Amino acid sequence: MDKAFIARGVRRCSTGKFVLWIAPWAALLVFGLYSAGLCLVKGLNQTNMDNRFVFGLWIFLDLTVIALGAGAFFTGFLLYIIKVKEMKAVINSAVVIGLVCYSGAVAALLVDVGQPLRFWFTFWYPNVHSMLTEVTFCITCYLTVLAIEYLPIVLRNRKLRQVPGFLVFEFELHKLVYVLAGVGTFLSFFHQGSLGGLFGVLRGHPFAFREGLAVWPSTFFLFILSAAAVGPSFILLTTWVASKISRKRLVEAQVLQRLGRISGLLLTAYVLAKTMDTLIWINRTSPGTGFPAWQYYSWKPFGTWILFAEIVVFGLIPALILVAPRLRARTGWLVSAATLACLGIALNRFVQTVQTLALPTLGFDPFLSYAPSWQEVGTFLGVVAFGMLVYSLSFRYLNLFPQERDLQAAAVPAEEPVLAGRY
Amino acid sequence: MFPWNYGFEWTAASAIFLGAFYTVIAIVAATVVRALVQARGMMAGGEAERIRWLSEFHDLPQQARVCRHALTGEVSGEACSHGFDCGNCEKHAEFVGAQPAAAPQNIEEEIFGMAFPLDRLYHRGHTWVRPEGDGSVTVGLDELGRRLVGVPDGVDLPKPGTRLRTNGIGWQIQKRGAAVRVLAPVDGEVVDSGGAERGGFLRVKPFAGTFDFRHLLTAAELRPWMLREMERLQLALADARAPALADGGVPVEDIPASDPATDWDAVWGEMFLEG
Amino acid sequence: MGTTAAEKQFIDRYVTPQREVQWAVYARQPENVYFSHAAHVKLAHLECSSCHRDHGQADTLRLYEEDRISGYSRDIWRDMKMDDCVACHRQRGIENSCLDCHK
Amino acid sequence: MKAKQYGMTIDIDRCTGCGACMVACAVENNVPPVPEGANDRKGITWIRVFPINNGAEWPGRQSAFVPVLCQQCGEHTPCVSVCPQQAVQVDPATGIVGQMPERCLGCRYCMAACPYHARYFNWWDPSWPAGMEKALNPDVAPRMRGVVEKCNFCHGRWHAAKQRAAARGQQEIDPADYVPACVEACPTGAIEFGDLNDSQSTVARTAGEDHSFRLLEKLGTDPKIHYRSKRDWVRRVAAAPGKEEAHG
Amino acid sequence: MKATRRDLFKFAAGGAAGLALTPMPWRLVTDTALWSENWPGIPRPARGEIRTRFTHCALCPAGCPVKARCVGDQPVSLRGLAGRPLCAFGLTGHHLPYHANRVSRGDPEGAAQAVRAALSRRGANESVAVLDLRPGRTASWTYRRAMGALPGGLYLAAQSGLPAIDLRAAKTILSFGVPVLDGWGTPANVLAARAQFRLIEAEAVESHTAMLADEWLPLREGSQDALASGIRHILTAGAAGIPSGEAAERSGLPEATIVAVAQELARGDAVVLAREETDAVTELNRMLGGRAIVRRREAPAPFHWTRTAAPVTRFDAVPDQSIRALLIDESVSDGYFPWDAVERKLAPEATVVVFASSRAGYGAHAGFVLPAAVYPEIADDIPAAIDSTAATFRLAVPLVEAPATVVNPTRFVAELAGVDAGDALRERANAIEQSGRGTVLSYTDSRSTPLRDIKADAFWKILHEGGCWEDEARDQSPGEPRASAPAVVAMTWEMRMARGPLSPLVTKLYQESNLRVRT
Repeated sequence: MDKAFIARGVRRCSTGKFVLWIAPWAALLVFGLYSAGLCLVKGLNQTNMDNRFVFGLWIFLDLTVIALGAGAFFTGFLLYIIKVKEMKAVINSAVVIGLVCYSGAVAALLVDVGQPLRFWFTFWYPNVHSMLTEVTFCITCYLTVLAIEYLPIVLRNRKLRQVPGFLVFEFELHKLVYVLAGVGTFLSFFHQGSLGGLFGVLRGHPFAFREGLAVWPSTFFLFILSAAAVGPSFILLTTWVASKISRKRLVEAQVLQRLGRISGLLLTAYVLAKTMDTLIWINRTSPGTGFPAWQYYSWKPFGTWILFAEIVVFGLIPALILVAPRLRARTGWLVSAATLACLGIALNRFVQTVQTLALPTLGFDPFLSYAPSWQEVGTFLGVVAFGMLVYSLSFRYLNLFPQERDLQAAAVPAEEPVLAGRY
Repeated sequence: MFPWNYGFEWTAASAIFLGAFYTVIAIVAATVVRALVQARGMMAGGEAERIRWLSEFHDLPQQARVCRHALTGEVSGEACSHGFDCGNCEKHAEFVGAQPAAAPQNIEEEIFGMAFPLDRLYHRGHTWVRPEGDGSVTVGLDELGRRLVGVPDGVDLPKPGTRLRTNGIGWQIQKRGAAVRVLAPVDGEVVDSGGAERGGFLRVKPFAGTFDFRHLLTAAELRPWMLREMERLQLALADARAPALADGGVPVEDIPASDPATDWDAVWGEMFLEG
Repeated sequence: MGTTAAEKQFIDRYVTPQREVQWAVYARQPENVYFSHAAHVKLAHLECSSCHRDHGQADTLRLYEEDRISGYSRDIWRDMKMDDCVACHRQRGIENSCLDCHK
Repeated sequence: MKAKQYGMTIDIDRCTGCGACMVACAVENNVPPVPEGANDRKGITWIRVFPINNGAEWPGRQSAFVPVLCQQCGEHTPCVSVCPQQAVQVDPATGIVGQMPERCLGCRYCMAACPYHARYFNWWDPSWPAGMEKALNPDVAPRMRGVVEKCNFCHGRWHAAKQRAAARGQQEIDPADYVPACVEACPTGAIEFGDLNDSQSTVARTAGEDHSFRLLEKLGTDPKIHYRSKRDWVRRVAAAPGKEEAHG
Repeated sequence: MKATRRDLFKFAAGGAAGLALTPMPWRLVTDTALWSENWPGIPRPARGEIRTRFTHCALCPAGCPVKARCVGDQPVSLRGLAGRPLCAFGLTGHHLPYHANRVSRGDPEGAAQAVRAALSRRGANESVAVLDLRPGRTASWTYRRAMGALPGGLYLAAQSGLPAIDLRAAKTILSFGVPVLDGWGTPANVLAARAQFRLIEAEAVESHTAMLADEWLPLREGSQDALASGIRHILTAGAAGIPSGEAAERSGLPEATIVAVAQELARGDAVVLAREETDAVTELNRMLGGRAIVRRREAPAPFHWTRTAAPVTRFDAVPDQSIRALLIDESVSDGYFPWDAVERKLAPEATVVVFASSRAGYGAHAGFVLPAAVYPEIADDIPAAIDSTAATFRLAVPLVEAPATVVNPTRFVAELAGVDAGDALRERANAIEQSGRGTVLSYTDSRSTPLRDIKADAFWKILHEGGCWEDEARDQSPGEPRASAPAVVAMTWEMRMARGPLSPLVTKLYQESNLRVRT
């Protein structure tokens, strides 16, 4: 019944089936909105955050999601700035992923602040020395950019394109999209960085405090690098998952491999940088503030294993898999490496936020643990559901994977050609 | 945010920070505005049809976009990058220069039991263009196109005076609730129309001077093109889960009648080059 | 007393039931402001009228207007905004921090 | 008018952990009472007294109390630079780190930045038992839900002192006229308050005494709260960064 | 023309754009931000003229002088005087009228009838008793007179076994769970004398006093008597008490420690304090006979009171099941008897009337709970604390008006017995003034004047506007530790926190921090 909205030449499941797929996510979204509503109306006492654990699940979510969303800007950068043609096959999907991640993050942030009515204060009275100001400005701008980048994709919808104006505008805007890609790259560069700076500048938390260049601590650059490294992996992952769920070939194999390779190279660079940074921190930065680094890891459960996992298990190993052409060629390896990389970034963001806050600074202050309340989890799930919905709808009605039509045509079982006799 | 806000200080930091911010805002705004302005211009210039074709052409599957010279085997199979506008294709000019289209020997060609008169030129959208004595042309559905549609439920033909654009919408055929749109093969102004029962004819006179037929297929290209079209038809039908054509492949008079179950809209979309 | 209608009304409304009159103060500072008249009058030698208008001369008082949402008197949200305080303090070079005035 | 550097010296050996300072502070600054479900991590105590011990068992066991309030950092003040909208600032005239509830967005970044955990968030709407709001201090505005607050050396009292000085036609306040509630309430006089810039003041003297130290000095935040204790173990535990054998 | 869906979209878009150009959205943004500064959830402190008033803190016998900062008539903060700061409870005294579990209404008439009925039903050897949880007040005199007037009337008091402690004369203090450094006696005195005495705190848990004491003896719960008599055994060279070995075994302390403590006490000027003053403790004190235990002269009282007053009856002297009607004044309390101890003395279907401001005390067991005024509503005098060697007379004057529903315990009892309570405080003051003894300290000008130089009215004025009378400290005659009413429990932090009344802000100490543990 919604055939008129689905692009020509691609197959989509029946409306009923699609509704069945959407329904649970919609329900989850409603639950999420309810939890968020509670936090907004009754205040943040609904959460399990407290005066020591001032950030919780949500900030962790934001950092992770934004890191994964980096795929959007990086793919754009690859395609429009350094002209890696393969990226054409995933750019639309990447844009949607980015939009989903960023809008989700911003939504969570709005619930996370104590006085949402004053959100505009940060813009009106900005303290330009604060990393959070940088984050707020960049993310808001970039979200706008993503929305504008998303617009053409929407306007190409089979129904909408029938409005001549839309089609023409889309055509013209698409000509200029490289500008937006450039701006997006600039913005992302800075807010991915400043998200890292967020904790790197906390001289009150020697566990997170880092020295760096000028106003930026080393985590600033590590975050940029890690985000750029994992972004493609996440695009790879989502594309693979999408094609598994929809049971279709969406992009040619070498596109995924190209993504994997880029991800792998950057991840290798990141692991090296991270290792160096860690060494400097253990031997200079941390002792300099009077905190011997060993003590951070003397608190269960945060043993040194977490450092090992971060750098080796979820860093080095996927990096090696992705750079090795042979392994990369096997989908199994490729996908699991990408998964590892994504988990790695999540772990890194977790350490940055949760472990930093859990560790005591005063000698007589205890180590704290924290478990999110159901309202926090609900909001979190709501954001996830929101993402799933937007992506599913986009996948069904918009042309996220330009190669799909050809691959599909190719896939049609060429049964005994009619004209055989006539040749 | 602004110098007159409380707490604002003219420091290097704030200058750089806000400078960057406003630059970004300006660039983004400029981009959008520029796109809008351009779009307005295009609309005013009646470019909408051309742009529609370009962007739809971009979405067509590979094998629907094959260059006419690839069909004839002059070049290895590659997709056209000009939206079938051979007039602006230097490659095409070379090929034509190499061997000008020879005048047809016989007056019509029979392919798969379908008659294709050679007194006319053919468009990739399954229409033909027959030059008339008075400098105008008649435009109609070619045989395959006609059989694909069969007996139409209705045809909305453009009123006389309508200005057609090559690869723009020529007319629309109603069938089974779907609107099959037929691409206009030439630029020109509609003088007269009719023949609804046979899918419709148009009488078109050029805007000025004479027509440009360079993008239309000539007799020599007809057969290889049809071969490819039949393949595409097979694929489209297979894709639409239709049984193979009746009687071993010779398209019947009214193809849709042969199998109502098929998703004909999809097939028409494929064959009439809808993006 | 109670000769005029207004006085009568006043007595019935407030005096007899011994209710506190809800005075509407044009220039009432928000709760989060610590305003010291001593500092402004004794040290800065400001005229009363410079903030309160010259009610002494007028025999009718202008209407008290209040912002429905923020609940502040118009004199505050329009004529005596923080920016106005700050401007004067800056001019006199006695602006140090928010806590100068905010409590 | 000479710039001041208000600061405190706290003699841990004198502190009996009676908690008068905490309560006096709450009364003075209209800190709301705790609602249902609040614990020592969600409540608001601008000054908080930590019981500490040397980690030994009886008979070797020794205990003491360490009052911790905003340390009014003078250098790299961690909370100031991080606030995205200038809701925190150091008053150059007094050296007091001020927090502006009505400017605060409630992002809590400053709390994450504070190594002393001396900043507190209003997780609930402020509410007092029926009738008790009559007993609120008019010199301090109650804060709203969802903002951060902290010790500002009883700035309401500073305002009042200024006011009295002005009434006398003076700019300078009389030092005896401005004493934070906790200092006034301390039964053993363990806390002293004054201008660290004024070499005549008691704090200036006691801050320089032997056995005096500051919390997490190596972070380089230059706190204006100076502690002192003659007991080595107290200095060890209180001054030690992060983990100590004797942690709670 | 007919409107299509597209027109609708266009209109919406245009409308939105147009609206953005009006000031409306921008004003809305600012105003909502302002609204967040003073939305209904945020209370407004009352503004008004700032006044200072004096009174005395009636929460414990320390009776610290209080300087109240008031807006109009409403106290907004309480402070001590120089050198005599208030404790956490005193600082929040002005919150007590609003405390959560306050008794708001009761049935005085019903209570009166019930008591009268009980009187008429009274058996031969049954009694009507008043239990006074703060003896030594003027109110206590009224109770005694009332009970003197009633047939079978008894005046029961929770009284310490020690007359008074002169800390300046103490070299060693062995304390069994008494919070010596945590609100006991007059904190200011304790602090002043702290340098001179050595404190050994014997307590099962590490209380604040235990933390701050010179030595902490973590003895087993309930082994106080064992330790006491063990020490006595050592001091009497085995003549009395139990062998130190057994004492060690029962108290869980090393024998050596017990011996050391005993030797230390033997050095003289030692005094033993106990939260529960049992005979073992009294015995120990008697044999130590330190100079620190002194007799204190009571403040003068009108002669006709002393003539008609019932004697102070020891609680355990009352035969079990003999009290027909019991009236408990819990409006102020320095100590209390566990309910089961009280219950034992009650006759079957006895009438129990409790005057209380908090529901947390005896109220739970009483037939009638009558709302009593709470500090700072009450007008009462505060008896000398255990560590003050001279009698004192200071008034807790009402800072805020008590709710109309409250019942005045003394007046209630007096009316019951047909005694004229009159203006007892004034009479007492006059009696003191006639004695011409001691000095008067006025807080307003912090001048102390000999009482004999002051007229009665002036004296009364000073007592009300901030001042107190102190008896002349003549050389103290050694006091004899008499056996106290057994099982009387002194008010400690824990007790106050458990029984209230309590300011909601005290949670800062035990719930919002780990400074104290609420039991």
